[in-house]
Amino acid sequence: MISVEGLTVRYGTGNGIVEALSDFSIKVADGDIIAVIGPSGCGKSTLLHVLAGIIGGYEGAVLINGRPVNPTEQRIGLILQDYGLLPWKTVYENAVLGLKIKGEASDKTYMKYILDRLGLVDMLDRYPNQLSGGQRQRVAIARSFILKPDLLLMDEPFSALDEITRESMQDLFLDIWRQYRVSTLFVTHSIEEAVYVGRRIVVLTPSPGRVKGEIENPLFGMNDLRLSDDFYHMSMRIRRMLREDEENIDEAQTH
Amino acid sequence: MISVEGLTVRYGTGNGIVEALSDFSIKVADGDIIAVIGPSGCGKSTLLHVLAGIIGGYEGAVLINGRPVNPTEQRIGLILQDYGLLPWKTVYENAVLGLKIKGEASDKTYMKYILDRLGLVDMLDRYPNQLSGGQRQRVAIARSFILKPDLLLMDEPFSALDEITRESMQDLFLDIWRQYRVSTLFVTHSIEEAVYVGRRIVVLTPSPGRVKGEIENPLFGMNDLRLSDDFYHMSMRIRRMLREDEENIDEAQTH
Amino acid sequence: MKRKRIDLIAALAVLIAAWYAISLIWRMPIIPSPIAVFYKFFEILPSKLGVHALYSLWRIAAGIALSLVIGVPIGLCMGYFSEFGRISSPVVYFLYPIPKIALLPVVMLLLGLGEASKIAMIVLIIVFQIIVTVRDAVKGIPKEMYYSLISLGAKRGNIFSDIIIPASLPEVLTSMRVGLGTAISVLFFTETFGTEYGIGYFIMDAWMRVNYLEMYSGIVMLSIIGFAVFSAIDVAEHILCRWK
Amino acid sequence: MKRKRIDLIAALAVLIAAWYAISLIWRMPIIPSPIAVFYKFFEILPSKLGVHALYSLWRIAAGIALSLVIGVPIGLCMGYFSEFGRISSPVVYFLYPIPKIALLPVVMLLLGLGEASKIAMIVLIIVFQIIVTVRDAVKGIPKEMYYSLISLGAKRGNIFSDIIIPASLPEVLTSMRVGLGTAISVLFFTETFGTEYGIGYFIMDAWMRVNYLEMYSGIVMLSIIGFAVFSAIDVAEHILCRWK
Amino acid sequence: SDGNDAAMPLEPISIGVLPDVDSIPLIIADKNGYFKEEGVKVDIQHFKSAPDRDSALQSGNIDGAVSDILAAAFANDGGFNVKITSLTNGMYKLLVNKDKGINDIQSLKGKSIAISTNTIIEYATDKMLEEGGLKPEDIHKMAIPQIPTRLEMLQNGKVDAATLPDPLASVAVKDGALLLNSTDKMGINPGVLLFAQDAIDKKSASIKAMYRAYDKAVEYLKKEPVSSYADVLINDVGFPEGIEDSISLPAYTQVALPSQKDFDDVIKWLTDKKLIKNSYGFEQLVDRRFVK
Ligand SMILES: Nc1ncnc2c1ncn2[C@@H]1O[C@H](COP(=O)(O)OP(=O)(O)OP(=O)(O)O)[C@@H](O)[C@H]1O
Ligand SMILES: Nc1ncnc2c1ncn2[C@@H]1O[C@H](COP(=O)(O)OP(=O)(O)OP(=O)(O)O)[C@@H](O)[C@H]1O
Ligand SMILES: [Mg+2]
Ligand SMILES: [Mg+2]
Repeated sequence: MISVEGLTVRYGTGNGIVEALSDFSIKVADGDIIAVIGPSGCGKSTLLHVLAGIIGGYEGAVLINGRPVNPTEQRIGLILQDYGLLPWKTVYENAVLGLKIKGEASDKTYMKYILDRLGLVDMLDRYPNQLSGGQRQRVAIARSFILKPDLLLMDEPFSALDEITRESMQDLFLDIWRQYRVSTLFVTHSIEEAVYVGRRIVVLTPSPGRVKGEIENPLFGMNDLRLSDDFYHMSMRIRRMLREDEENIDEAQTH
Repeated sequence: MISVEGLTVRYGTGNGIVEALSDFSIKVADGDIIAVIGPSGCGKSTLLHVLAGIIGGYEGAVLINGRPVNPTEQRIGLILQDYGLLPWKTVYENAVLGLKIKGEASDKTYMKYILDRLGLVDMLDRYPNQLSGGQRQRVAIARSFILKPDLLLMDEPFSALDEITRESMQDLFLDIWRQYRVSTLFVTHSIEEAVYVGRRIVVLTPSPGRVKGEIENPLFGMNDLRLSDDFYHMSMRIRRMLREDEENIDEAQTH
Repeated sequence: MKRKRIDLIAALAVLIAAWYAISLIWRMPIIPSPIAVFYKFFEILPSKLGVHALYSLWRIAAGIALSLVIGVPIGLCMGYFSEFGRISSPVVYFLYPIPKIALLPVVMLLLGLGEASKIAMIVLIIVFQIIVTVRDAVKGIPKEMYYSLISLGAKRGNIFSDIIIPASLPEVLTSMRVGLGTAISVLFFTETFGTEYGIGYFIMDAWMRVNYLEMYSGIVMLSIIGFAVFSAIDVAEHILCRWK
Repeated sequence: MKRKRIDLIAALAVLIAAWYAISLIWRMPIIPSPIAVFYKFFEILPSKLGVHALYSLWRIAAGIALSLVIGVPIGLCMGYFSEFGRISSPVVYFLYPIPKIALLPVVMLLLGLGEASKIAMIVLIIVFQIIVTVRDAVKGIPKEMYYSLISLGAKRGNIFSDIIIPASLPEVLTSMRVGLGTAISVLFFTETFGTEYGIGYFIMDAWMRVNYLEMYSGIVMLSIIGFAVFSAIDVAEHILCRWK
Repeated sequence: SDGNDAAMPLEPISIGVLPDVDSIPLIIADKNGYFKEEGVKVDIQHFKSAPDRDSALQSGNIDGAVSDILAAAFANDGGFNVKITSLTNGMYKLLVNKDKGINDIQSLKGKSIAISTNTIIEYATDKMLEEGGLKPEDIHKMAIPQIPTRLEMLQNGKVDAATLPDPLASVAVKDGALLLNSTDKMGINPGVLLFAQDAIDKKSASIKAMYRAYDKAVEYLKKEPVSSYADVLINDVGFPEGIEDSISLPAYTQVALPSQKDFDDVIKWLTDKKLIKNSYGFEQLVDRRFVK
C-alpha cells in the first residue's frame, strides 16, 4: 500500500522556483498497477523520484506500507527515464546491480530467462556506450525485473522500443506481475499502453501536476485492444481529460 | 537527393566487431519524407550518424546531392536520440546553437513561433539538467527547426512526449515541411507515426540492418488515421514485415 | 555565506588548536606556540610582511596567469587532436620530470636576475601540471558531446568555444588550485635570488637567522594568501559553472 | 604499439634536436651538447647512475603510494560528504599553501634524517594535490549518476565502490601524473641530506662540483624515470578505464 | 687523556659538514682512521646547504657542525643552546669577472656583487670592502644563495663580482676570474666547529677524542701534498675533479679557539644590522674546555 498525500515538490533554479507537483495525492493498493499519464513536464518523473527516495525535500506525506520511503528497507525496482546505467559496468553487471547492492545471490534461471526475453544475451560483456538506445533501455528493464522488487516504478520504460518489442515487453511485464503481484506505478505517454497495462489509470494536469482524474480500467490486459469499441471510448475519455487542461491553459494564457 | 548505396557500418567492441548496417541502400528524393522503422538495435541511429557526418569510417557510397557528406556545406538539422543538448548552455542558447554555428542572425519571428509552439518560452533561461525528459527533447526539436535545414534527420524525435504533445509536434513538423519542403529522414518506433508523417516508409530488418521493404504511403498526412480501415491494413502490413524477421531469427536460433 | 563563515572559523579553530597542542607537547623553538607567532605576525605585518606578501602575490598571479595562457591551449589541443596528443605526450612526459630547480642557472642566464626569471621558474613548473590536467580533462569528454556540433558543420573554433572549453573548465580550475599550491612552493627557490622582497625570501632569511617566530609569521602569511586565492577560485567556479 | 614507438622516437628526436640547437647557439658549459651528455650518461649508467636511480624510484614510488593511500580517501570523502567537504576545505586551503620546505626542521625532528623523512616530505607536498584533484572530481559527478543506487538503498560502501571510485578514477590517475612530476622536484630538497644515493643527491652533488656533464646525465635519468612511470600510468588507465 | 676513556667505550657523535675546505680535517681524520685510533665513532653527515645542516642540528639529528660564528649567534638568539668549541680553517674570496676591467676593490663602486645575504659570505664581503675603503652601500649586492649559481653568474658576467668559498672560488680563478681579496689574506677567520650544549654535556669525552683525531689530521695535511689526498677531496668532500692543481687550501691549524676579535666583529656586525636581538660576549658562546 502506497499512499501519497498532499505532495508538493519544488525545484530551485537560478531565477526562481519551479513547482513540479502541487498538492498531489494518490493511493496504490498492494499488488495493483497504476498507469500514470500526463503532459510532458507535469511531474511524473518527480513523483517516481520521491517514491524511490531520490528526492528528499518535499511537502506532504509519502508512505509505503505505512512507513516513510526508505530504499534500504523497501525493495524498489526503478526504471529511470534516462535508464540510469553505470557507464563503467557491463550490460551484465548493470543488470544484476540490484542483487549486488542487496547482497543477494542471483536466481540464475530467472535471470537468464529475463535477459533472454529482453534480447540481451548476446551483449552481456558490452558497456552501455556500445548499445543502441533501445538496448540501453532494455538493460534498465532487466535490472529492475531481476531484482524481483516489492514496488516497481517505471518511468516511460518502453519509450525507446519499437512497437513489436514494446508489446512483448508489456507482456513480459504482465507475466511477471501476474506471478509476483508487485505493486507498480507505470508512467507512460501512450494511452494505448496505459489502457493495456494499467488496472487503474491516473491522469495528471499540466505542470504543476495534480490528479486530474482516475479511471478504473476494465480493459486491463485485454489483447487486440485497438479493435475494440471500448478501447476507443476509453481512449477518447483520457484524451479529453488531457486536452481539457491544455485548452484551459491556452485560454488562460490568451486572456 | 540523398543516395545511400551499399552502406556497411561496423563498430569495434572490446571482444569482437558488431555489424550495425549491412549493405544498406536507400534514396531520398528532394523534399521527400522517409519514415524509417525497424526493430531496436537495427542500425537506425547509425544511419543518421553517417548522414550527419558523425561516423566517418564506413563502406559504401553516401551522397547528398551527388556530393559526399559534409556538414559544413550541407545544412543538416539533426535531432539525436539522446537530444544532444550542451549542459552548459541554456534552453535558449541550445535552441539557437545551429544559427550560431552557421554564423547567421536569427529570424526572430520564426524562432519565437517555434519556441512558442514547442512550449519552451517559459524556460528559456534554464539549463538542460533543470528540464523534464520531454522538455529536453523539445529543445532538441527547436534547435533543428530553427536552423531551417536542407536535410532533417530525426531520431525518434517525439519518443519522450505524451500523445497530445506528440500529435501537435507532428503537425508542427508537417507545417514546416509543407512550407520549406525539407528532405527528411524520420526514424520512429511508432507505426502510426510512420504512417502519419512518412511519404514513404522504409522498414529495416533486425540487426544488422538492411532494407526489408519500402512502402509508398497514400495515407501520409491524413487525420484521424486510426479510424480508417486503410490505416489498419497498412499497419498490419508493416507489422508483418517487422515480425517476419523476428520469427525467422527465432527459428534460426532454435534450430 | 553565513554558513561559510562558520565553517571557516571552525577550520581555523581546529588548525590553531592542533598547532597549539603540538607546540605544547614538543616545547621547542622549532615549533613555536601559535600565540607567540600571531603576536609576531601582527607586529611585523604593517612594517615588513605586507610588502613581502604583495611581491609574492604579484609573482604568483603572474606565474599562474602566464601558465594558464600557455598551458590551457596546449592541454586543450593535446586532448582534442589525437594525432598531436600522441606525438606531444611523450615530449611532455620527458620534460615534466626534468627538475626545474636544476635549470635555475640556465633561466637566470637567459632572463637575468629580475622578475622575469622568477616568474619563468613558476611557469616552467606549473605549466606542465596544467597541460596534463587539461589534456586529461579534454580526453574525458564523451564523444557523444560533439555530435550536435559535428552535424552542424561547426568549425574548430566553435568546437573549442562551445564544447571543449566549457566542458573542461572545472578541471582548468582544479589545475589552477593545484598550480597555486605549487607556485607557492616555487617561491622558495625563486625569491631567494636577486631580490630582498617576497615571502619566500622572508621565510628563508628568517630560517637562516634561526628566527622561528618570524619564519612562522611568514608561513602564516602564505597560508592566508593561499586561502584567499583558493576562495577566489571557488567564487570564480560558482560564477563560471552556473549550469552545474 | 608500433605507432606508439614511432611517436616516441619522433618526440625524442625533436627534444634532442632542440637541445642540440640550443647548445650550439649558447656554447656554454652550462648547456652541454646532448651528445657529450649521452656519452657520459652511458659511461656512468652501470657504475653509478643506476643505483641512484633505483633509490629515487623507490622513494618516488613509496611517496606516491602513501599519498594515494592518504589523499584519495580524504578527497573522495570531501567531494561526497558535502558537510565534511565544507568544513575541511578551508583546512586544506590553509594547509596546502604552507611551504613544506620550511617544515623541514619539523620533519627532521619527528622522523630523523633517514628514508622516513624523505618520503614524508614527498607525501606532505603531493597529498594535497591529490586531495584537491580527487575532491573536485567527485564534486563533478552529475547527481543523476547516483539515482539508481539510491533507489536500491545502497550503503555508502557500494556508492563508493560502484560510483564514486570508478567515476573519479581518471582524475585519480591525472593526480598521480601531476604528483609524479612534483615528487621528482621534491627529491631535490630531500635527497640532499642523510643519504649519498638518489638522483636528487647525484644532481646536486654534480652541480656543486660544477660537473655539468654528470648533472645533465642525472637530469636525463630523471627524465627517463618520469617517462617510464608516466607510461605505466597510461597503461594502467587503459586497463582500468576499459569502458571509455 | 683520562683513564675513564679506556674503560668505557665512547659514545658515538655525529657532525654535519658541507662540501667546503673547513671540513677537510674531519674527513681526513675519518678516512685515515684517526677517529678509530682514538676509540670514537664519528658519524660525518654531509649536507649540501647550510639550512639543511642547521635544521638537522636544531632538530637534534646531529651533535655538532662545521659552521661559523654567525650561525652560532643566530642559533643562540633563536633559543638553541649551541657552543663554539674551536675554530675551523676556511676562506672566502672576493672575485671579479675578468672582462669587467676591475682590478681593485675601489673600482667595485657602483658595481654588482653576488653574495648570500645575512650570512658569513655577506659578513666577509663587508669586511673586504671595508678594508678596500668601500662602505656596504657603495656596491650593489645581489642575493644568489646557491654557490654554483653564483659562480655561473660571475663567469657569465651577469654580476660584476662575487664572494665565493672554496672549492668553487678556485674553479672561478682557474677559469679566469680575478681574485681581489680573501679572508685568509686579511687574517679573519669566522669559521668554527660548534656543538649542541646537550652533546657537550653528555659526550665531552667523545668530543675530546674527536679533537685528538682532528689534530692528527691537521698534522697529516700540513706535511702531505694535496695530490696525496686529492681523491678524498673529490670523492668524499665533493670537490670538482681536477681541482688539485689549482686549489689553495688554507693553512690548517691545530685545535684552537676563534680569536676574540673575529668574534666581537661578527657580533657587532650582527647587532649593527639588527639581525640578532641579544649581544653576546665571547665567553657566552664559546666553550673552552676542548682546547688545551
Ligand atoms: N532540477 C530541476 N530544476 C528545475 N526544474 C526542474 C528540475 N527537474 C524538473 N524540473 C521541472 O519540474 C517539472 C516536472 O518535471 P518532471 O521531470 O517530473 O516531468 P515529467 O512529468 O517527468 O515530464 P516528461 O514527461 O517530459 O518526462 C517540469 O516542469 C520541469 O521543468
Ligand atoms: N559504439 C558502439 N559500439 C558497439 N556497438 C554499437 C555501438 N553503437 C551501436 N552499436 C550496435 O550497433 C547496432 C545498431 O545501433 P543503433 O544505435 O544504430 O540502433 P538503433 O536502430 O538506433 O536502435 P534503437 O532503436 O534501440 O535506438 C546495435 O546492435 C548496437 O548494439
Ligand atoms: Mg519524466
Ligand atoms: Mg537509435
